[in-house]
Amino acid sequence: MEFFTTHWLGQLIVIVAQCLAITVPLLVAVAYMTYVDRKVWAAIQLRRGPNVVGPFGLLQPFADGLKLVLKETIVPSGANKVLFVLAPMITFATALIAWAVVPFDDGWVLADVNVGILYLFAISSLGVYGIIIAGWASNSKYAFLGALRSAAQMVSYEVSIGFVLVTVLLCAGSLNLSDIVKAQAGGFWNWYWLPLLPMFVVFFISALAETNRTPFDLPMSEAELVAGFHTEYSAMAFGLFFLGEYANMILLSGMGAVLFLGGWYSPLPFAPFTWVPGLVWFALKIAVLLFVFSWTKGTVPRYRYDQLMRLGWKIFLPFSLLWLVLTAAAIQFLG
Amino acid sequence: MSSWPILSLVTFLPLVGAAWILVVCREDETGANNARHAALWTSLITFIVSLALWAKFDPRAAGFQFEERLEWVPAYGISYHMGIDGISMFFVLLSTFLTPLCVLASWTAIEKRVREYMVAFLVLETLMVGMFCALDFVVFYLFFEGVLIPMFLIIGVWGGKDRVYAAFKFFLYTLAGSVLMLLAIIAIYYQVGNTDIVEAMNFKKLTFEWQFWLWLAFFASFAVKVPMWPVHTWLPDAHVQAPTAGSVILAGVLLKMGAYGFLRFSLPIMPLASEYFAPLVFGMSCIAVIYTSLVALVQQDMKKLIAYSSVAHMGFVTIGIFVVNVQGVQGAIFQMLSHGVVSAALFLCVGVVYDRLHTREIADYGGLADNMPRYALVFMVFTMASVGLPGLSGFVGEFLVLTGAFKANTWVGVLAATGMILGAAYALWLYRKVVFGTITRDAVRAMTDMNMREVAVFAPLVLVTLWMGIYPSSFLDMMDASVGKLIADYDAALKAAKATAMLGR
Amino acid sequence: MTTGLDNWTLAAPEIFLAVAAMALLLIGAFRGTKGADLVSWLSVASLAVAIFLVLRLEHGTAFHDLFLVDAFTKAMKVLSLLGSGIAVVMSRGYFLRAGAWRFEFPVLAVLATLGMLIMISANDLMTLYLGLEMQSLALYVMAAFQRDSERSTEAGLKYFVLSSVASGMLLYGISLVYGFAGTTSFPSLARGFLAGEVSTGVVVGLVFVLAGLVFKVSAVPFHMWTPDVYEGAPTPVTALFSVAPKIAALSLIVSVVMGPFRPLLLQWQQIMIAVAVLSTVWGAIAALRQENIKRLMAYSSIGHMGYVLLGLAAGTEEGVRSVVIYMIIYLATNVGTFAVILSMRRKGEMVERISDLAGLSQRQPMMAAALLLFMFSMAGIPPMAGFFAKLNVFIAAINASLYIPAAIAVLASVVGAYYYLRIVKVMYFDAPAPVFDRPVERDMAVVMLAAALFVFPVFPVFQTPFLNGAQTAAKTFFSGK
Amino acid sequence: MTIGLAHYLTVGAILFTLGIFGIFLNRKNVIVILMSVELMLLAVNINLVAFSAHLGDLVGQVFAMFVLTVAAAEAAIGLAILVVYFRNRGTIAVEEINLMKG
Amino acid sequence: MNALLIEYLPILVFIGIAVGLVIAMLGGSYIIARQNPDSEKLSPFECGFAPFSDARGQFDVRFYLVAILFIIFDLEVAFLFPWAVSLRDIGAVGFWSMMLFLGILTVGFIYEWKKGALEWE
Repeated sequence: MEFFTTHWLGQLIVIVAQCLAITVPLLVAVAYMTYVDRKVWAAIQLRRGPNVVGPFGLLQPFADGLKLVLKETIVPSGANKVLFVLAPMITFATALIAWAVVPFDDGWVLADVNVGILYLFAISSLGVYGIIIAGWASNSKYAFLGALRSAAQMVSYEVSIGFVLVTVLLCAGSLNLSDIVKAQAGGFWNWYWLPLLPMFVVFFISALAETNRTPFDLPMSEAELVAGFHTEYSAMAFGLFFLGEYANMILLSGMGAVLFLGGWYSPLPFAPFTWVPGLVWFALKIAVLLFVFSWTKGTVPRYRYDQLMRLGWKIFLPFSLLWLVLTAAAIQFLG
Repeated sequence: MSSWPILSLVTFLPLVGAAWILVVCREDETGANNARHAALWTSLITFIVSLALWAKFDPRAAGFQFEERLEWVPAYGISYHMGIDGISMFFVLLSTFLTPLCVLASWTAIEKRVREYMVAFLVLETLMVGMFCALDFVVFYLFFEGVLIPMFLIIGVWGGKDRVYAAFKFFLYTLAGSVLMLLAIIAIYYQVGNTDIVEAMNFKKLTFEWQFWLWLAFFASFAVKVPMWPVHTWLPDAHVQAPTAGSVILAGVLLKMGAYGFLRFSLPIMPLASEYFAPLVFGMSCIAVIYTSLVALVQQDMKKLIAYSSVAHMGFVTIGIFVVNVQGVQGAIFQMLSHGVVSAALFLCVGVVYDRLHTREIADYGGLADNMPRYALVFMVFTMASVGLPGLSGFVGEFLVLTGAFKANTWVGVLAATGMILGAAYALWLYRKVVFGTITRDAVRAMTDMNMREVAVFAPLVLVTLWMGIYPSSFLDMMDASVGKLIADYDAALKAAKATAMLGR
Repeated sequence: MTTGLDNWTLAAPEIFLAVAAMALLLIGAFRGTKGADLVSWLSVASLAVAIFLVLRLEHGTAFHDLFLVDAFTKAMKVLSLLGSGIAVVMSRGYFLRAGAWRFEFPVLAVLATLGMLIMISANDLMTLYLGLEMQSLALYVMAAFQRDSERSTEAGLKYFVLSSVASGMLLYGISLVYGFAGTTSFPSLARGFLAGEVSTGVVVGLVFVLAGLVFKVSAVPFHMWTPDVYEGAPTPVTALFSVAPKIAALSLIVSVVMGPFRPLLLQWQQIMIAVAVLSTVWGAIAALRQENIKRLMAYSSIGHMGYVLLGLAAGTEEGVRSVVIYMIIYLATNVGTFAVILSMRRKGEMVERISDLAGLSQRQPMMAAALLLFMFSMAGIPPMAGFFAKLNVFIAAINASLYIPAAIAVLASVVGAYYYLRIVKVMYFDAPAPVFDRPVERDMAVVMLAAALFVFPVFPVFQTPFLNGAQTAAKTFFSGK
Repeated sequence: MTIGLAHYLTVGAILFTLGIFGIFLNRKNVIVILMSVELMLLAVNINLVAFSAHLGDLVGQVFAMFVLTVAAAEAAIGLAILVVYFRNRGTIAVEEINLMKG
Repeated sequence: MNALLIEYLPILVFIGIAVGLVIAMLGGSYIIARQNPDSEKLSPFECGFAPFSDARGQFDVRFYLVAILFIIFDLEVAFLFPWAVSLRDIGAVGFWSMMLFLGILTVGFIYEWKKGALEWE
């Protein structure tokens, strides 16, 4: 064992193992998220959803994946080849590496850096590059306009998310994600979703917008822009966008769980709930949030673009700013 | 110290007239006429007031009289300090004397923008008088440089065909010279502690090295102004292009500013350098006298000829100044006064015919004696005065300068005398060409003789020329004391320097 | 714990201006374009109030030594405020005719002025940078304010690009100074330099800092933006550019080199002399072939900056005094000249060629006379105020034994006189061009008259109070510290 | 190998030089100039933070924050000016910025 | 290397793995799948026409405005982070300074709102 704690190669192996321990389940989760998403959606529309491949259609994600892998990778003739290939890689990779600082349980975190929330914020901002590059490199009008729209939409809501994060920071007093979770120790009434409920709502809706999900999925509104920024993509390149989108959803759900839902803590701070490992609670919380994602997709109609921007800039921004001030004032004057 | 600030009065009276014209006179024909009258009366009154200076002047006192002093910029020890001595008094009088004549001479010659013209002239008078009265370096410099502005406008607006070129050349030449003087003035300020000229004169502690550089800086300014060969080239252009009255003031007063500067600053403040550089001045002056006389001989343009003659005459002046003996300096001053009157009158003479025929080509004239006898007479008087005929003003000055020059250096005297002969040649040549001979052109035949206004302009000039020629003592006596002091101080300074040098050895 | 806010009243003018700027922005935002007049007058009023506040300030430092108020900064602040205020007053007519009269302009001017005040009061490299940038950012926008004009936007772009390069250099220098001296505070820097060895890093940093600052005052060799920006920017903006930011940047240079870096006099003096001499010479020579009067003014200000820096290069009390005096006169002359330029308009169109002034003395003699005064003043011909400006500079230079630079500069002034004379020549000697629109706007006429009277005879005759004020201002660098 | 102050400074200097060269050698696109300017500011920030860590003094980091902000404001304004310029001229090529010469 | 950097090592490794993963996925697909491109396949998606111009044309300036606003607000958040973390330690001055800052920001926000920078109609 000493090898793994002292020798640099051993340490490296440990780290790699940890990375894989995050990555592989995550990929599986992403795959099944696509499945669950369709299932939930189908259920809402009183359909069955995928049920052919495997029992209950459980192998459907793999079939889809296989299909994407086996498709021909098309790089349009007018495209900027390097950027065209780079774009999906960025999207997926950023969705992946953000997980490096997310605490799954007490101490279960790949890199417990003390500015974790900044890292998350920064990495999730980088995601927009993948989209903008994709739109630009495709050299297609649909992709270009779609990319512009998504980029504008993402940055618009990014601002609100920033304010939301600041309110959480105000309460927690630390940038370390584990510390933030620990600040929420206790039952669900101690979690930040309660005192910061409006912010939680803003966060969740912004998360929808960040991931280009319904009702904010206009970048790929079929009627206008075909498939938005990834119109020209096919095969695994498209697959990476697809996976990246779901990975981002999971990531934002994870963020929501960490910031507002007490991370790995059980909702009731006593047995038998405390017997359940924190990891499970964390996964459950993510699952709940993901369900809401799917639920929203099935029930809410799509926004118009002007409504979307209006919501972001004229409602969320001032509102979250105001709430930020109120939170700060409360902390300053009430303790 | 007189209780009545008469120098300021003389200096700023014309400015009051200028302001009056600006405020009262309108821009139409009557306004122009009013402006003429206002300018004439202002300058006449100024002249009359300035005569009081002469009347009250104490010829036995060597120092400055009528002194006025007012704190102005105490931070730099600059004060408004005015005063005149035997040297500067006549220059003040010369300025106030010539201005009304100029106004009169421009009565009809200037037709456009009369109002502004008169204002420019009155401002010019203020600046000239102020410059000769100033006893503070900065005040002096102010007036000295300020002169450029109205003169620039006078040449540029009311001048001849190439007026713009001439105006620029005039302005930039003189400016280039004088900015170096400004630096020298500042350097003196740091040596002396304030900018008072009198204190600088009595300072006597400048080392030779300082004097060397300061002298050069001052020389740059004054040499251009005098003008000395080879920086005289602005003068013919300016003279030719300027309106008649402008030429009169240029020749009559502005040229004297440089020589006055030598007398006022170079000799008393930098005696060692003055002695050191005297050969240089002699060389340049002799070249000026001979070379410009030769150049004058081949001129086709009357004004240009007179302009070159001015350069030659000023060459005498600089020789006279730098021989630094009583005859030389007195001669130089007298020569300047004489030249102020005579060359001014000669330009006016040119103006008279120019007003009628609008050409200055010598070849266009001839035989004026026939139909313009009065003019021929006047012209003759001044030509003779310029040549240096005994009995007229020019003779006294040139004679004294030559005496002084021979006393100091025979060669300089010989060369200067040569110049005199050449001077006679071109002046007489001009006179013969213009006045004698037969009339060939109808236009010339149709020219009328001088009218009463013109006679009124020339009468005082003729009188003064005769007076100066016949009874020079009335002028020389007034400056005796001041010149004596100047030379005594100079010699003392040289002697002291030699003594220290001996001791040092 | 000290909060650093103990002396906040020392920043009263800045705080007032900041609040005023925001209030004006809101007024403008709510009243729309029709509120432009109101906002404009209110901003002029705010600047005036700020002058009043500045004059009432006590001396001292605030915000933990970040911010300094002394006689020098007060004087420079008043000058900057005056310059901006007058420029705003003069802008209305121009922008109205150009169809670009929007309330943002006066607000930007107030913000730029706020930046200038902060710059002037800087007592720390951080304050310096922030003030400078605050000013610059507002100025970039102002240069490109006429957004439908190709020339204006191009000017804005050029100004932006070059100015941000200069900011970069300045910053790089600041980072080096900070790193090698260990502090950014002016007093601490000065103490450090006085006490011990000065490392090469600091000197390199100083060079970069000076390069950045020299750019801001548009002295050679960092002058290349000036003519284009002057020509392209809307004329009232050019008027503003030519005075207020120059005063502020200059005061910054003064407080940097005379404050923390005074112990390094030997190091910066050489640079300053070179910059000064080059500026005077190039400002004079390059102006000779200009046909556009705004461009001419650009070279003219390059030259003027040369003279001021020559005074500063003396590194003495007289030097600083000459800087203050020069800036006072420069302000009056430039503002007056721009009032004339802004009145150069035919049938509502601005004209800006020098030849458009032809024969002005016959058509509009008063305006011509005013411009004549300004031109002779700029040329430094006595008895105009400009002569005394140069006199002060040369007095400082001579006393510091800078004979050769002074001689070069003084000869450059003769060359420079040529192009000032050329304007006089065009106005007085040439045949009249078509007349400019009449009557001259009242605002312009007032500015012109006031400036002309100041240039002659007010300043030349009553200069002692100005000199004494400048002396007091200059003394602050030499009293005890 | 320990990474010390000198290394940071070297990186800073290289970046700064790159920025300067990017501005003066670039003949194509104004955007490149803007990016070069940002590069210069970045170099400065590296310097400031490195010095700050070296000196154990927070001022450098505070300064870096200010620089960041100013850089953003500068970028925003620069791009805005660029947009209006493009609207007027239809190009942002560097050699086309030549309406005024002299 | 110091402890601070060690903390970030896992992140670096993770980034490496992520990049390796995406390359593997893309490259794997490229190798496995049959590649048979032709010009029609490679032409960009259009509604029945061959594209006749570069698709990267001018676009609505409002996108750009959004970008600028984003920069401003995002930076402001950068200032808020340290403030938020240390609010309990910096007292009333810290609190009110930030309120002042946010107030100024709000003024700017109101301005742009009033100027219509946020309208998408």
